[in-house]
Amino acid sequence: MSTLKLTRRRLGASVTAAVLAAILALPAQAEELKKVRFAYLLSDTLLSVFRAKDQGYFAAAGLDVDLIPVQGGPAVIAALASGEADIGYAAPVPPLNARAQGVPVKLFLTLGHEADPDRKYVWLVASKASGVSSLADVKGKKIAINGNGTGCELAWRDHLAAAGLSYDDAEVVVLPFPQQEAALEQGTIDVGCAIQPFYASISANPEIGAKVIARGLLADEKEPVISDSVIGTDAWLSENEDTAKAFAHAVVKARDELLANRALVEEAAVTYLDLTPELAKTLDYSVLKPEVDVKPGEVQRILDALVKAGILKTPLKAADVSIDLKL
Amino acid sequence: MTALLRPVLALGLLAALWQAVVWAAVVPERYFPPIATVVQAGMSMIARGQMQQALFDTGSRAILGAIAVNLIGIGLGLAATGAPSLRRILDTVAAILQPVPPAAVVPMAVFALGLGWKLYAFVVVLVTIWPPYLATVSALAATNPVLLSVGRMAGFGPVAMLWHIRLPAAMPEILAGVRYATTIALIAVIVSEMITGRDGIGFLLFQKAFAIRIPEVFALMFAVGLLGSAMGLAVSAVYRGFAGWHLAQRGRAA
Amino acid sequence: MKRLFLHPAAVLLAALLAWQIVALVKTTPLFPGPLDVAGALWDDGPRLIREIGHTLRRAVAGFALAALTMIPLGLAMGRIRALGFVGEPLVAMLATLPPPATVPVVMLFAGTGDLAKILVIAYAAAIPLVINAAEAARNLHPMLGLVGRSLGLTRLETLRLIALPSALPMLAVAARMAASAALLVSITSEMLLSTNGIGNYLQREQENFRLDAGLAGIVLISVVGLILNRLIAASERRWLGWHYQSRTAETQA
Amino acid sequence: MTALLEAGGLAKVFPGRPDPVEILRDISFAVAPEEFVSIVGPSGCGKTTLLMCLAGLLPPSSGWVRFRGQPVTDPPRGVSVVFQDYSRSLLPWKSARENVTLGMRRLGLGRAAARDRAEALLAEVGLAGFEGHFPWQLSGGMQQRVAIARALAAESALLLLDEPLAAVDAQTRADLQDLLRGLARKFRQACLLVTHDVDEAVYMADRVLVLSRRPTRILREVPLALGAERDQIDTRERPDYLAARHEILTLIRAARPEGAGA
Repeated sequence: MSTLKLTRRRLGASVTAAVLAAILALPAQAEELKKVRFAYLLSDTLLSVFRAKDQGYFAAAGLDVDLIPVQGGPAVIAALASGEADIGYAAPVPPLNARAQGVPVKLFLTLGHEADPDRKYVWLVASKASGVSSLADVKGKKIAINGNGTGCELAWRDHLAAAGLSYDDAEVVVLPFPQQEAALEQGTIDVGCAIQPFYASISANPEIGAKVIARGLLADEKEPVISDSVIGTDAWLSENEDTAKAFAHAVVKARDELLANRALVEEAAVTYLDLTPELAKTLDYSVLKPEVDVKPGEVQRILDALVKAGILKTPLKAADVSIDLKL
Repeated sequence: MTALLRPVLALGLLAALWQAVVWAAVVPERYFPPIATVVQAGMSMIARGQMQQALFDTGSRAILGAIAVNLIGIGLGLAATGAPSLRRILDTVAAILQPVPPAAVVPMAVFALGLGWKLYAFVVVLVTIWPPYLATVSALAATNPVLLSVGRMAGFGPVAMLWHIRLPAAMPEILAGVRYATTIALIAVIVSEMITGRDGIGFLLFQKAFAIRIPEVFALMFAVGLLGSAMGLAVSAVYRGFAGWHLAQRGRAA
Repeated sequence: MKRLFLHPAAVLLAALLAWQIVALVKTTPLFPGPLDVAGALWDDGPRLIREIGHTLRRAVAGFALAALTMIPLGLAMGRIRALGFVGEPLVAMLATLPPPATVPVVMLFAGTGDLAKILVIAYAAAIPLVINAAEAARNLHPMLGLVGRSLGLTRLETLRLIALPSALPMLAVAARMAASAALLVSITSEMLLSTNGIGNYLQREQENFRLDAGLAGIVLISVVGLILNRLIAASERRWLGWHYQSRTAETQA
Repeated sequence: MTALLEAGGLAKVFPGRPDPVEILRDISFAVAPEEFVSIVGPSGCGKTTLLMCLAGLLPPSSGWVRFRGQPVTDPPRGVSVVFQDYSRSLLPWKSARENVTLGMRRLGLGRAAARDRAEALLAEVGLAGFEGHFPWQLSGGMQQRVAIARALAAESALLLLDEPLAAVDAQTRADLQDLLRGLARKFRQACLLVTHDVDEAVYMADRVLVLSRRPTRILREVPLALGAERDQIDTRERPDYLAARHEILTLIRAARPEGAGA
């Protein structure tokens, strides 16, 4: 009887010890890796981030990066503003727009630059049937953007202004990227706004007979222009600059590997973006600038373009909306 | 047996209609692929395990959500029937919220609720709670007066009257509300997943569209239809359990 | 006293007050208070009215299209066994497809203009109409069918003279659901592909982080929905008086 | 002999548009224990309203109802009603047995006892073997038998019968008339039968109250002495039966709204 009691007591003690150990182990583990919640919208430029996570580069840098897919740039900002994500990835327009409306977010990395003549991430493509062969022909035509306050809207406004037209001269239709190819082919829209991989698909479609009437976020890209941005809230950035740097280094490491090996890029595109191998072949994964920190001058160019285009009502200073990590 | 046969038949008919549209060649096949291609795409997603996983994720969310929201809706309906002032408040809230599309609220809800389960729950509750609530309230108010007299003659108090007479009599109408709510719970879950999901059918729909895998997008849409039909069958089973008398009575009348 | 306290208007007022207080405490543009929303409503008033006009026009067109085609179809499904046997599960399956998800498909056939949106709206409104019409026709009291036969009515006449009127109360319920679905989807379709309408307004203002304007749009939608609801209820009383009176008569007997 | 049920100055006015509708005006009468009273009147004279007031299901606008000397405000214990609309007065989600058990709730019987008693009562009304059937599986006459069994189940001293046989065929009707009378005598119950059928009213009752048209009053009280035992053929040929029938029919014809033949 007494032995049984003893055994039971001993059993109880060991179970308690095990539970305690488990509880104590939990925060210990969390302390090892810093949790970073990363809200993003799907983009081929993020292959480096996906790879950095998969290869354990983030973990090696002491980060536990949680990838949160979100639909659209404004939703990325919302995720940050609600505290549901620490950092996010979007085109530069939504965060700058948000900043202008008082949302405390800042750009701190960029994964891609555009510049004349070749390195571009946005294309304005007309179908052959539309009869549009230059920006001047857009007047009265149906043009597509993927959403308001996006890179596409900025691109349209800037290019049209450079061609002496106004945004209101065309009929703007909001159409998600995946739907634009069919719309072009069927004549529902005359000119689309495409990013990869849709641009490759549209170009390869003989029924459309695609004609690029403009390329790039801005009409004038003699100087490099940032085409995307990694952003964080002011509060998070002020306390986590080291984390931000560690994140950047891990991404750069993964990106360098991708840039060095084309096969790796295609493999990653199939794995992470679910592209078909054929579509993955069309992917252009080159970078203009190896650096990923944002320079005030680059940001200011976008800011000025946003004001000129009328998307921003009041001028902003680059120093107020971005952090140069000086990596 | 016929319960299973009919959806299969419907699916076949849908496939035939689909194929007829393909043959009519109104739209290039690339964007509206033949049914065989869609089936193939679905099979390949099954082979990769994607389809099952997505169906499980979305299905479990939708079923859990539907059960919870229907219970809450019926509970509120019961409470509102007992307390007229609560009913006035709830009816006002329903009238204000019902015309607002979830898609319009979600972007703002994200600011307030973030991207996690809270957002899902909010969207599902917002769009799904009113059918069971309104059905419960209206059905309880419309009990056949003769039955109420019978209950009073049997000496029922308000609670016994509710339990023995009003609730059973209201069951067919309440369950019709439940059926509707269950369908839109699935829709709400998919819409939430499309906006901010990392898994499930909604997310996959979005991802597949981004990867320009059009046949797989359509295969997913067919899968949604099947999942919805399965949930409909489940509700029918509940219906038979709680209001089988109504079905049998109707079957005899028809 | 208690009555006054629990009056919906009082509750609404209290909610607004609480909201305003939280908004004052939060002081972020991402949490606008009722006063901000009222301001936005005032500023954008004329534009909002114009936009909601587009929305309503398409909602009405889509609803009308659905009513004209789906009520006869539903009644036929309820009366003709074979049609119901295949039609019903087909409808049940289609009903689970969210209207927004049909947009890309509809777009393939109808472009991005008014027609596409009207078709999507009609699809959303069709579901409750066809389901309830079938249900009502099936629930038709067998006696009424016999009455039709004894009067020597043809199948079509029975449908028109007996099935349709006796299905009206249930169709009214369906119409109410379909009307709110039409408004809802009209707005949603504008958020997905549009150049105008209140949905487009909402989308644009939200994507530009003008949340007070977004909420102003939602308030307007609420009000319009409320008015629509009242209008339908009033016309129900007007046209279906016999149904409600027979119900009240029963209660009094 | 003290009255079982008493009504005094009973009146009922429904708020209506444009004018209020006066249904009952100043109705006073009493029913003694074990007495069978029939109430007849021209159609639409408010017979059902009167019965609902007596059962405590509808508050009168003025006047009073007493059962066993106690004022009736709610359905009192000891009163049962057989409703006119039998098809709708049975719970469609319960079997015949469960519907009858419903009538026994106030007796506080155990589950098994209630079940036995319900089956005995169903056998009594000729429904042995149909205990498990649902109402919609039974014919109209059978449904009405279930409703009667349910009313009997409460062991009430007073049965209020609202045109209980209006919708059954002639043969069933004759059977049920005898069944009702027999059971009432067997269980020593008083009955108040509302009917538009003068023959039925006379055949069943010890006393007939003839109502006027709306606003309804009692036109006349016709006492009968047809004996305790009734027979569908013999009783209906008795001179006093025929005389009472003639008197009541004449009254009712005069009271018809059109006043035809008066």
